[in-house]
Amino acid sequence: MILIGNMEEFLRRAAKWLIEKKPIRDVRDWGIHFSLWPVHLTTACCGVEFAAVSDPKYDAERFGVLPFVGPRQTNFILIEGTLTRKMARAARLVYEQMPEPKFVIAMGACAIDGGIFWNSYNIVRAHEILPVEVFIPGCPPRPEAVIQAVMKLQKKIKRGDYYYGVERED
Amino acid sequence: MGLLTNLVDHLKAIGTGLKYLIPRRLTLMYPEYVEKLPEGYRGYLRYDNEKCIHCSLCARICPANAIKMYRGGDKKLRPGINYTRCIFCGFCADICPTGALEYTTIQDIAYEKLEDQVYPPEKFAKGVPQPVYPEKPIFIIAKVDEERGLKYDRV
Amino acid sequence: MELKERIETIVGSTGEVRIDRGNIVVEVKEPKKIIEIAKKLKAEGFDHVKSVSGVDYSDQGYFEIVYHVSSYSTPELAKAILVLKVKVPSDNPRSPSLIEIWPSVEMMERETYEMYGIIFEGHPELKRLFLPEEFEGVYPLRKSFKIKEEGIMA
Amino acid sequence: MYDLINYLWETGLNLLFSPEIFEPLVFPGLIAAFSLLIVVIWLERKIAAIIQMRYGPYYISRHTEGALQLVADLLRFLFSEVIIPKSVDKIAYVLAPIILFAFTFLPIVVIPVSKDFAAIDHEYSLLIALALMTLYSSFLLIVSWASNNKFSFIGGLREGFLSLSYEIPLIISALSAAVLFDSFNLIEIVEKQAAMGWGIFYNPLAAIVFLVVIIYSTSRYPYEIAEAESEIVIGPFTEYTGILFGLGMGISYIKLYSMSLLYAVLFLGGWEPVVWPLNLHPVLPGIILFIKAFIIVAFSVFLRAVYPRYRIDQALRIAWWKLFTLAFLSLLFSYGIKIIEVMG
Amino acid sequence: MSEEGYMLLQIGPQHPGSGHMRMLVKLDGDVIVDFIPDVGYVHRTVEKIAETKLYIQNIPLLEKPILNDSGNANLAYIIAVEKLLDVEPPPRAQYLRTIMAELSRIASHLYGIGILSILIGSSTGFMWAFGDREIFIHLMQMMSGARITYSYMVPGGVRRDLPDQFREEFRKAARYMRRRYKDYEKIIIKNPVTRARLEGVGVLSREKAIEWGTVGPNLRASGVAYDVRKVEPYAAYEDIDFEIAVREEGDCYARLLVRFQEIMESLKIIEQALEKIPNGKILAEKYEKMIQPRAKKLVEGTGRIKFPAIYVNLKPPKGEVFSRVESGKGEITVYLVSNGSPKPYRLRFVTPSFRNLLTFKNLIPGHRLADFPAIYGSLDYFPPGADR
Repeated sequence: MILIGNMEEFLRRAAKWLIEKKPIRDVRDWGIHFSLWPVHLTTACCGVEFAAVSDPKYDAERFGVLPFVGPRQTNFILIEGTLTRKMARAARLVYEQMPEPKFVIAMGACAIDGGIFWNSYNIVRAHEILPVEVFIPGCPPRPEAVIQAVMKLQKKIKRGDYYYGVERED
Repeated sequence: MGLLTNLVDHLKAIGTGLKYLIPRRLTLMYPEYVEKLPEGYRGYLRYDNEKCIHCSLCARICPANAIKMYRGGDKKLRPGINYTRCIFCGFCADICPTGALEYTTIQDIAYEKLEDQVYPPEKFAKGVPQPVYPEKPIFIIAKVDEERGLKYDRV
Repeated sequence: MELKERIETIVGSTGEVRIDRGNIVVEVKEPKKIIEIAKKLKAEGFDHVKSVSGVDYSDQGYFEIVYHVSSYSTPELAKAILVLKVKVPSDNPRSPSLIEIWPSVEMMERETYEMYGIIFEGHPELKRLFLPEEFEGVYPLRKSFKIKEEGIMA
Repeated sequence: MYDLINYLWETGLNLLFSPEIFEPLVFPGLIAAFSLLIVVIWLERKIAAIIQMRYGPYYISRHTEGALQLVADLLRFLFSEVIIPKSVDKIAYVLAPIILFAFTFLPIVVIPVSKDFAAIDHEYSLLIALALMTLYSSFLLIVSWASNNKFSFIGGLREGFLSLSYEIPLIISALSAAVLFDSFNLIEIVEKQAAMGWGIFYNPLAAIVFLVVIIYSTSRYPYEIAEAESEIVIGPFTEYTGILFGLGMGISYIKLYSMSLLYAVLFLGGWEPVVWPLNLHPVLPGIILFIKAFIIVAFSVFLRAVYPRYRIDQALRIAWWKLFTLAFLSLLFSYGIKIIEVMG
Repeated sequence: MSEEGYMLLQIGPQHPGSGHMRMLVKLDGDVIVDFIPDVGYVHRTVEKIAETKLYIQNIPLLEKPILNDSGNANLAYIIAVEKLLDVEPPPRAQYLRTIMAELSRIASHLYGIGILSILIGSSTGFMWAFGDREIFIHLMQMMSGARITYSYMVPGGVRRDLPDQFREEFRKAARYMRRRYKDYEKIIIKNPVTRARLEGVGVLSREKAIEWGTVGPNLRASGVAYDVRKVEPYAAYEDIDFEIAVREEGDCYARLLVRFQEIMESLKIIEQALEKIPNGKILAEKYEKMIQPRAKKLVEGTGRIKFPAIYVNLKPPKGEVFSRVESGKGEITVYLVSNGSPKPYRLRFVTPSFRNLLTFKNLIPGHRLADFPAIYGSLDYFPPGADR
């Protein structure tokens, strides 16, 4: 069992070393930036508009954004609107369950600063509990704005400007 | 008998699927084609420093308290907006008696930083934030179409 | 109005009946009597409750519980909204639950309990509905629970 | 020196083109299966997208309508962290999907590419293929058990139930083809079809049952029950991350592929007709076989856009009442044809 | 976690079939024996916040919980406020409100149909319904200037007049929808798999529906012909001739059919409204004359109105009102108590989803696990609406 444990550690390190090498890194970033799968976590009413993002008119699948079922298989949380205290716990849990590398976009005024619910006693701001990469203002934002955010995130990933396997500062 | 209608319904469903294999797409290819929203769409706000009469009605009606009045160097109140809260209801522009606040049709912007979304009066007056497109977009107008649902005509 | 008279006979001396903006308002004098009245109203054809609301008048020393009752099965009663009001003291808010008579109040009474701390006696599942655990014993819709407010100045 | 290279090259080529190597490795084995996997999942998404009036994968490679989408997804799975939850049986958790993947490949090896080209040319090759196909569900059970997750568990249970019910019509309908062509040897079956005509025309009942069983057993709509998304997340693979999940996603397509190959052999005349350029090398008729199998695969994935999914009890009822009865009837039908042949 | 052979399953809030809520499902084999909906994941305390906002500021606030049917949520609140303020909107505004409410209803029904389809596994149903919803959103966007949150109605009227091309656009949309219905019929409604999944599942009897206070299409699918538009006509419904879609079966399939039928009925209502709509002002005289003339000049010819400054200081007299509106998901009721100040003293906002919560809770036990998404979808239950 000890042997296996060491083996695992060794493999992990070897893999990490390998994927940070230049050409592999580029291939990796290219793959990831066209394969952002958001997890099915509808936190509030912006989910209505998020559904519209993947509907025939806007069709996020063009960008490789395919809403998928579980946290284990996905790499992208789109906070769809207000995070209530109960939901914030769930969102944090889902985030922790996801494999690295993972990304967060806060959609809607509510997710950023509470929006019209800013003085509610039951809400949490998304950036306080998760490392948000892109913010989308609006209540709810238009699907175009969500696509803009996804493109922004894609650009960021393509640059290699994200954490992977490194302990986050926050 | 029930079995037969069942079979017919199965075939009809598959047939409809096959019929739709001829592409009749509803998709708006967003970053290349951008929908020009109808006049009066309530998007990001334009603030005209000259027209403002410092009445602060906009801040008073703002349902999300996104608009705040800032006291400038000339001791006059001017509005600044915080897009992290703004819900784009357009009440501020509708109550503005002089048209200093107006809505534009811009609505597709994402920010990477939290601070960028706060617009104090000076920044607010400078202009409306502009979306970034990977290439020069073609603007279209969406129209209802009897055959395809929506069609997109070039402006 | 005929309906008003019918309800007046039902309520009798246990409450006051008046008409307010087209709705018939029944103010029940004592919380205990509400079950009796509700039973009679149910027999009359009022078969469901549209909303249960608490209103905090604690500056005057009481909470008001407001039931909006109407009917699905009787078309002429469906047009009417019957407002059933009962006052409970704010230091010991207790009122009998109407769940036996109108099962449709279940969730709404639970919510009123959660938000105002009004105890509905006889409710089988009187516990938190919407709020997380840390709100145990805190009743956010009471006027004494203050939330942030901002002025118009930055 | 030159001779040596030439010799090595020749033997190497011979070795590669010997059925024992070529079949499992190139066609219909690994390479063909992998490329089909990538194409088919893309095709599934694309077909669904077209029927749903949208584009589907596009921007990744605009000129090929986003055909590289699956490459990107695979890359992501490859480079994503593999999380092994604390609560699982580690060895089973890691090995089960890999073994499952390997075993899903096995039936492909039995399938002959052409008359003179088969890795295993056995008298009972049909039975071997069927037997290997039925291994699938038992390994899927291990996958679901190893995850220690309730949704996986329910998914595994569902797969168990379903496999019990689809295997019987599968075997009976395959048997009726065997009876029809009087052989268990896949090569002989195709040869007979070349002489008599395709199996689908002789015994359409068996062909229909077999087709439904393909859809049923590979978890395509409307029988996508073991992975029913809105009920049990993705069933057995709920806990899997990274490349292990990538394998899991591919497994049912590989199975679909192998069953479609078998279907093409049993009912669609296999690699026949062998016309001019194809008779130059024994491998080439495989192209026809592949095209036939691909049509079946494409039809199966097309159904995603047409159907919702059945409930498990309804699926079981269909399997035991309708499919079983029909399969049985098709067997009788085959015997009937045989008797007529003998009499006449 | 299993006790006495039962399995306790926690579904949600992160689950493809749960939406914004958590459900505790106790399973005996494949059959659900106990079902506890754990709501509150989207509880944003609308009623409390409403007490800190002006009457006009509550318009967008109350739209948020019923985001996919915000036209009707808007109407319910405005009717209550107008009753308090004792303002009567001009007839043209009433018709515009009716058109808005019906478009919103169609969008809401298409949303519900889409969600039901994806929950029973038909991704095409989802995509088609959402795609066609875009057409009605496009129409509403033309009318109100927003995609989802219209905030179209204000005390005393509406914010914009009908755009010029609206009639033509709507005529096309109605024709398109009627033709599309035939395809929907083939691929969703009469699809044998859909019928197998929905027929006879989640049967809500008439008695139980009344007892649990079910609302909306769910109630009408159980044979109760209750529709606020008929019982207590608001806006312009009095002048419009339409039928209530009622079915007797009470199962999931009946609920789906009622939704489709109501979409078709709504198209007829809008057609009638567009025919009968009178000319005139869109804002009540009382507020119209308070708008500053120079502000009026700014919006001349655009069909829009400017708000009078009084809107930031609406002080209704002391009193209380109750309003009800038939939204896409069912009856929305608003109970508004005013104490004479510019902010509501108490605003009780009972949404259809909140009232259907009891039905949802009681309807599930006894069904199979696979039926739970079907019932959930067929009730068109929208957690943000229930939680508020």
